Amino acid sequence: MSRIEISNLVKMYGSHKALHGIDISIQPGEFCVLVGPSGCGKSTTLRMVAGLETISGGEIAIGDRVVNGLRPKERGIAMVFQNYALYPAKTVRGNMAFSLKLSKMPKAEIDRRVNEVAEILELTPLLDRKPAALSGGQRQRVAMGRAIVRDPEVFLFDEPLSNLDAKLRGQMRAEIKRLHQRLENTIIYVTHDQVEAMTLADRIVIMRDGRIEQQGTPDAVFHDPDTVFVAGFMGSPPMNLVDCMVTPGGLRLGGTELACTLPEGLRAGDRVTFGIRPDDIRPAADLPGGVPVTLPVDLIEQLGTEKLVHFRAGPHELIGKTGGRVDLAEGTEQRLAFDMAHAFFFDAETGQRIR
Amino acid sequence: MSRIEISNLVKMYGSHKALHGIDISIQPGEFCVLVGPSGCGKSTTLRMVAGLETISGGEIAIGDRVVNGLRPKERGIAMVFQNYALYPAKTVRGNMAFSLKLSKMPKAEIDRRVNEVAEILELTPLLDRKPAALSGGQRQRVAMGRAIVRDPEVFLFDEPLSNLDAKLRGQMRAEIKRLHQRLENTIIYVTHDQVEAMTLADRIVIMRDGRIEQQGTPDAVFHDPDTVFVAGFMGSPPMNLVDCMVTPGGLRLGGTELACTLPEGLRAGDRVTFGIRPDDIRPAADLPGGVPVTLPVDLIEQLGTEKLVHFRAGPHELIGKTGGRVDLAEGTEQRLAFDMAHAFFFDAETGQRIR
Amino acid sequence: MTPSFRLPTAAGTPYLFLLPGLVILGALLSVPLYKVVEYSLYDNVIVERNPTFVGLDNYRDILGDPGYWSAGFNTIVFTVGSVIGHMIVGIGLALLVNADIHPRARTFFRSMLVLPWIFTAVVVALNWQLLLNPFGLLNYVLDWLGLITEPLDWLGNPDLAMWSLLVISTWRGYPFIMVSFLSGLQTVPKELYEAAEIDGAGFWHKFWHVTLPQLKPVIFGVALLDLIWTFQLFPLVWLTTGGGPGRATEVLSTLTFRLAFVDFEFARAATVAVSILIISAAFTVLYLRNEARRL
Amino acid sequence: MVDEERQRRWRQAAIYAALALVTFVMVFPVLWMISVSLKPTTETFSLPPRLLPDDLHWGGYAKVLTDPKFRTFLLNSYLVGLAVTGLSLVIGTLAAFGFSRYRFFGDRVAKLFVITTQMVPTITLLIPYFGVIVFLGLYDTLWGLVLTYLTFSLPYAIIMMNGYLDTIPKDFDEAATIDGCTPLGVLVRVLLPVALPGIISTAVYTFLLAWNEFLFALALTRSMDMRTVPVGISMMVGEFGLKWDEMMAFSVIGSLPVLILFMLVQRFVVSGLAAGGVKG
Amino acid sequence: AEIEWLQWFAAENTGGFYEELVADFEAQHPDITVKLVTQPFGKVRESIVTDNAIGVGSDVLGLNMPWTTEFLEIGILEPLDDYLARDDNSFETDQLVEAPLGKIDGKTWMVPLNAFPFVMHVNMGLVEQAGFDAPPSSWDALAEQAAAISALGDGTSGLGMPFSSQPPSNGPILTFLPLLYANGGRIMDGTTPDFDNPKVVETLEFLQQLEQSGALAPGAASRTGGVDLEEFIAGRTGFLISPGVHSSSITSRNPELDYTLVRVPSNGAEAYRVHGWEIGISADSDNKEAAWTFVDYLLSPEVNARVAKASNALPGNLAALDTVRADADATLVKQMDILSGDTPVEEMRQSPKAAASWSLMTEELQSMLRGDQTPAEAASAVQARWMDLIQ
Ligand SMILES: Nc1ncnc2c1ncn2[C@@H]1O[C@H](COP(=O)(O)OP(=O)(O)OP(=O)(O)O)[C@@H](O)[C@H]1O
Ligand SMILES: Nc1ncnc2c1ncn2[C@@H]1O[C@H](COP(=O)(O)OP(=O)(O)OP(=O)(O)O)[C@@H](O)[C@H]1O
Ligand SMILES: [Mg+2]
Ligand SMILES: [Mg+2]
Repeated sequence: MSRIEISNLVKMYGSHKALHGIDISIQPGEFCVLVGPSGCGKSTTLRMVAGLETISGGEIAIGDRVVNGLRPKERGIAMVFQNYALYPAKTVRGNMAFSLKLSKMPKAEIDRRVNEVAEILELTPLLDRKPAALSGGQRQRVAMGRAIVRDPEVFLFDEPLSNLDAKLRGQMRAEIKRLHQRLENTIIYVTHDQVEAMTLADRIVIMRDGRIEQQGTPDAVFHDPDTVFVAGFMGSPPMNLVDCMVTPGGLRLGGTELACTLPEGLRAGDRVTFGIRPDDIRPAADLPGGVPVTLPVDLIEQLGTEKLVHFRAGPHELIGKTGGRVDLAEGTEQRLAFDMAHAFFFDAETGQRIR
Repeated sequence: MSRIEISNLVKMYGSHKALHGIDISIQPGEFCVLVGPSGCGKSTTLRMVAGLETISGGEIAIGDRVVNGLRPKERGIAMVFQNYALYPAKTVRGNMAFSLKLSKMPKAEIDRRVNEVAEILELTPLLDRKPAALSGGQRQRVAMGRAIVRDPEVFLFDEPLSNLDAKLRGQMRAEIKRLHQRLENTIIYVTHDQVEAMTLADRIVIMRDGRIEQQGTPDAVFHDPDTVFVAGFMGSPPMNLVDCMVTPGGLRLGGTELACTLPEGLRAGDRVTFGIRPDDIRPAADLPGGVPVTLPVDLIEQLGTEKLVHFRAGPHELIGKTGGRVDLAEGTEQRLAFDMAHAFFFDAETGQRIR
Repeated sequence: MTPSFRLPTAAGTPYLFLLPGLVILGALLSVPLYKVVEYSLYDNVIVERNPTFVGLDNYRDILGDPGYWSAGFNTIVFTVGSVIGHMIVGIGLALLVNADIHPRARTFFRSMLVLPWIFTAVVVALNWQLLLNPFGLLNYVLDWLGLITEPLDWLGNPDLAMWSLLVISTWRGYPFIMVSFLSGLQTVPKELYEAAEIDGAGFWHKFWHVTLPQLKPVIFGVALLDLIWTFQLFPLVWLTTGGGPGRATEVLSTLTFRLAFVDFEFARAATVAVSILIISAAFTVLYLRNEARRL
Repeated sequence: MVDEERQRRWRQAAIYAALALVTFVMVFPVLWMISVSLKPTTETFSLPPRLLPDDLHWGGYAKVLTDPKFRTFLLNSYLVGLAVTGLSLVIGTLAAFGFSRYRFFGDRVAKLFVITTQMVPTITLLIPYFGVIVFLGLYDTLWGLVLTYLTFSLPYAIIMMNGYLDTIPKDFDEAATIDGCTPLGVLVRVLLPVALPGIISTAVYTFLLAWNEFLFALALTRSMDMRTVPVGISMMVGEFGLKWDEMMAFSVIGSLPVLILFMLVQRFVVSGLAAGGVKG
Repeated sequence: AEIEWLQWFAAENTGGFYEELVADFEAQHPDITVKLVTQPFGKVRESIVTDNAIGVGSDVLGLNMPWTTEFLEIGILEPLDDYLARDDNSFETDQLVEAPLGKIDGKTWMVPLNAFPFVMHVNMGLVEQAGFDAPPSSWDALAEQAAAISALGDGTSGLGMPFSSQPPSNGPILTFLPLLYANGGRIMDGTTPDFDNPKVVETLEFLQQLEQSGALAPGAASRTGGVDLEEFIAGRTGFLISPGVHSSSITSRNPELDYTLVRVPSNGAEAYRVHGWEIGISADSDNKEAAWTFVDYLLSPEVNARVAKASNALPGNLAALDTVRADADATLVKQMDILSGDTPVEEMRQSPKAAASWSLMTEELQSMLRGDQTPAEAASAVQARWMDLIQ
């Protein structure tokens, strides 16, 4: 349970600036999730906290200590690597027990912990295999186990669940959440899965191109995005984002006129980016209070209990949702309703939210 | 566009039997997805089709040829590896162009193809980097690109999207689907993400411990599972599966009585596994026709537009769904409705569906 | 894989790792190295108790000596030929012996193929003299096959001697490359071969596009060392041909030895040695350059 | 099924055939040595050449096996070889790790120095080096030889181990560092097991270097008790002729343990030791 | 005092003879211990020089005459005149084999332990097979018989010329010089090389004639002294010019051989090349007294006789000759007989840069036998390069 204070963190790879001054302040016991598209600098940030990358600028404090100069093992952290980094010559048990052995824990205690964690991660039958004889997902779980077994002050996770199957991923997600509730360690968790981010985080930090785009609680980030990027990034399927022209009565979307009230300050003729989540585009019957529109169906994706329906609106594509058992055919026209109460508007140029 | 016929495929790793006789028959142009929990043998099956693992028993035919003895390059396939396997010494361009160069394609044509695919995968600015200087997701995309660029008869994908962020994953998913619609190649696609499986597949093959549990269209598999395993595996969050006692008027679930009609042949006192999807457990107000129950709320997971609500029913936990903006508090009692029209019953011992 | 990773440098750490090695090398070799350079600047060292300083005179003499240049030329032929021979045979055999065959057979073949390495140079030289002499086995076999009518004097004919020497040197030197390369092969991830196989790569393509790039550090290291060693390889040449016939196989190292211990011209010998040092240094700089590019 | 099996068989057969052929060619000179060791010296030069004489002549072996001097030579060679191997592996690997895993001030110069020490022909170093060993009081001791060979083998060990370590992804270092390893711990506990094939080939090289060296072995020792196998062998090249049978017998006998040693260690040079550790 | 004796003799004679000898000496002189430092023959010359350079030279040195001048230049050797002049020596100086004692720079530098005269070994079997009933004694006969033996085919040849460049690359002094001396020629004029004289050219021409008539074994340029001997032992060369001491190897290793030895065929002169194992004392020795005591011991007639017998050689102290002869084997007796009237010659000891000089002789002779130059050209080439060398 330590506070983590990251201030003005900069990372240079040669002349390439990978991080442009990041500030994050994580409370003791807080579960902080870094999300962002591939290459935005999540892993880099995490690795700098871990002490695996040198710090080109700024400061990182864990607890009350500035750790810039400290070795990883002096920082009281455990980490799960994005690419496993299992010791190939050791068995699964050896991999998990390694750090405990290094800390001179009694053998019996090591065994107890390893067995316990192996149980949680369904690794028990694999304990004596070497990494080469494991499947991808199994390796990922060993990497998880190696960190969990240490029970440190601060946990660093780099996409720990990305190779698990859906069921196990759900289980592990809940497991990590419970673990956190029980141990109350401070956690920094990198993922690109915004479901994970939403469900796990106390604080979500959304990064983009080495900068922080927005940070806050999952609710705040999801329901009140500051920028078009955040709006588009959080939520799956992503929010529909369309460049529109403001008309006197509302918006022109493709060929269609969408009657609605707009934030003050927008005038007819302005270009805005209009955003609406697929959940807020429904068959007209499902959404009695919505703004009705009729659009042709382009593509249907069956998710099981729901279907994603891709509509064509002039040059744009919009995604809506229907129940999984609703019958729809590709190519037909469909009467829809837009829930404009949950629509968002962004400056078409800067991407800033217009409220 | 080739038929793939897998019959009675067996794989031994030493004395460990990883595959116990798999039969899959894939039509020309069909998109076949293998899903299953980690370690169930998906990758192994795929690698045997690719010719990377020897075949311990059974037969694989691609088109009209039995390919058991053929080398990978003679099989007319391209493959995306679960762990990338990029050539570290080549640039991204070099990685993508390699197979084309080997097939002696003219340079201009190679360039055209590579650039085109790079464009699709948003790799254009990275073409001259080496894999070591790419982020995880970027590498995965290069691996994808390397296969796509070849435009083969049969595509083999081993969890190609597992390292992409949600947004890109969604995009790529749609991209692969369109690609398939356009090129009509036969595809075998391994994933543990059942959303991918549902959206992409023409045929889903669900594997477990080296055996096929069920195969069929996404709809069939999702809405009409044969076994409790399939029911539990498909769908996220997974179907609630609870061991219950049959009562004269329905089921006893924890302490609660659930009035419902059961399949014939079930008698009071029988033990069954009762299955119901979270989507079919809703606040009573949302589901007027459902069977009403009142349960305490245990945990809430915010997904954004929806919330997963964990209820406690005696010793069991049940997950239901509410809209993302519904207010609920952990610890309170909640009036719910079960949509028993979509409930499933399985033999508590064998796991077979009882219809 | 983040190549930028360096273990956090608590300033002195890397030096601590290097210390024992550098101390031993420094303590034992810096004085001799210095001495050799010093000798080359004096006249008649060792023979005279108080040699006179002559500056670069020895260098002028050496550079003006056609014997030096022809030895230099032979050295290049011998070195380049040997290294190529070692590499081709060594790498080829490493690949062959890395094949997926029964482990016992593998052990057997690997062990047999290192045999040329475990005999001392005297024995190697004498044995090859036996095999190559005009009444030796090789001539006998060639004659039996009808390939020659007259026995060939492999080591005594100026046109053949260098080739014979190259064969011997290749035979003697390939196991080193083979073993080093074989070890390197084990570190190449299997997935890369699989990917290449799917991409349609045959044996050569896999070798060229996966194995070689992956083993570049190992190959460069081995090749550099082999080059440096062969460049100054002494016992094998000296014991097999003694630089002859005439001076047909005289290389810089045998010239050095001849100057030192046959002619007792230690100063000139040191001068030739320094010239070898300078040439080897050029190789090394090339190597380090290449390595710098890799990092 | 049948086809595949047949094809596999053919491929195996072809590999075996190629291996057998190549091995025969490469090993032939050694067979010839054995042949010479089993012939009375009169037959060494007999025509037509024969691989095996009518009566095997064990005289060379008998002589070599009964004379205690040869046992001393062998023992010395093994002692020196093993000591040099052990020391160069330890010291060389440490330095290689420094070079492989750190950038620091002077790294290039240090490396250049290491390589430079290999570049002067040993024959010219002989005299000044001899002086150093005498100065250190190591003249005519096995330690003198060990130290000497160390100076030859260390640069090799450093450069080669550096090469092998460079092929191991840095991810392992990171994981181990987080797990609480010191840098030395990273090397010993994590990298070395992965680098085992490299270690073995370095060990083989180092051992053989010490095993085969002759010039210094001769110059730096003078008692019979301190002499090594190559010196012993060269003693058989006399002013008035050469004891072919004894010389070859001694070479063969001396090399047998080396061969067995190699067979034992080479099993650790197995495929895929580093497999499965990281993805990508 | 402890003294070291650096030599190669003990390596030639592995029966432990020299260890016994030393033990006997130590028993007689309890105050002196002698450490045998045995080097292979091919390395002794280098060892003496390197040891000396570092200051760890041995006290008593086993020597070869050709090294004398070279070692004098470096100052390795102690002049022995004062020691020889003592009257408590166990031997008479004028009883010693003369060649090694000859003064250079006005001093004597070494004493002979034993002596090996050069003879010609003959495979009588081949001679008879070729249709002759006696070994040759003149050059003409040699040429005729050698050519005839070569003509027998089956890998036999008349005479070997070991002109390989492989170290020690000393073929010319093993075979060419004995022939030259038997022709009455010399290659030195005092301490100056004189290689291009007519006698030398004549001898070279003889070699060339042998080569052209096919009398010589093929591959002279890669033939080492060792191979030359082995081929003879194997019964495939008719004649071998080499030290008489080889006779014991020949008879012991191939008892089947119909063997005899004769004086090197003469072209008029009755002179033979002599070679031996010599002893000197190191100039840097701290125990010269003890060293001399040991040398004195080695030269005493009884000990010297033992040494000579052990090597099947002639004793360095001629006073031991009769003792040696008493139970010498037939071949040794024969050597004594055939050489008794002839003049022993050893020139290399006066030669500056002896080792370098014979290796350039080797090179030029190879070239001549290949037909790249005439005997006269070869002679002047050697002379020129030799003079160049000693500048
Ligand atoms: N060693 C390196 N040298 C140069 N650039 C690098 C290096 N490592 C990472 N980068 C670059 O820095 C940026 C941030 O990389 P980082 O690994 O932090 O991304 P990420 O957010 O973790 O992405 P992903 O979700 O794909 O893992 C990327 O543009 C990447 O290409
Ligand atoms: N080389 C091997 N040696 C021994 N067992 C192996 C080997 N490779 C895989 N296995 C085992 O075979 C089974 C199937 O592995 P496979 O890689 O096919 O799983 P998967 O379904 O792809 O799992 P994941 O989703 O985790 O990648 C696993 O239990 C695995 O441990
Ligand atoms: Mg990352
Ligand atoms: Mg897999």
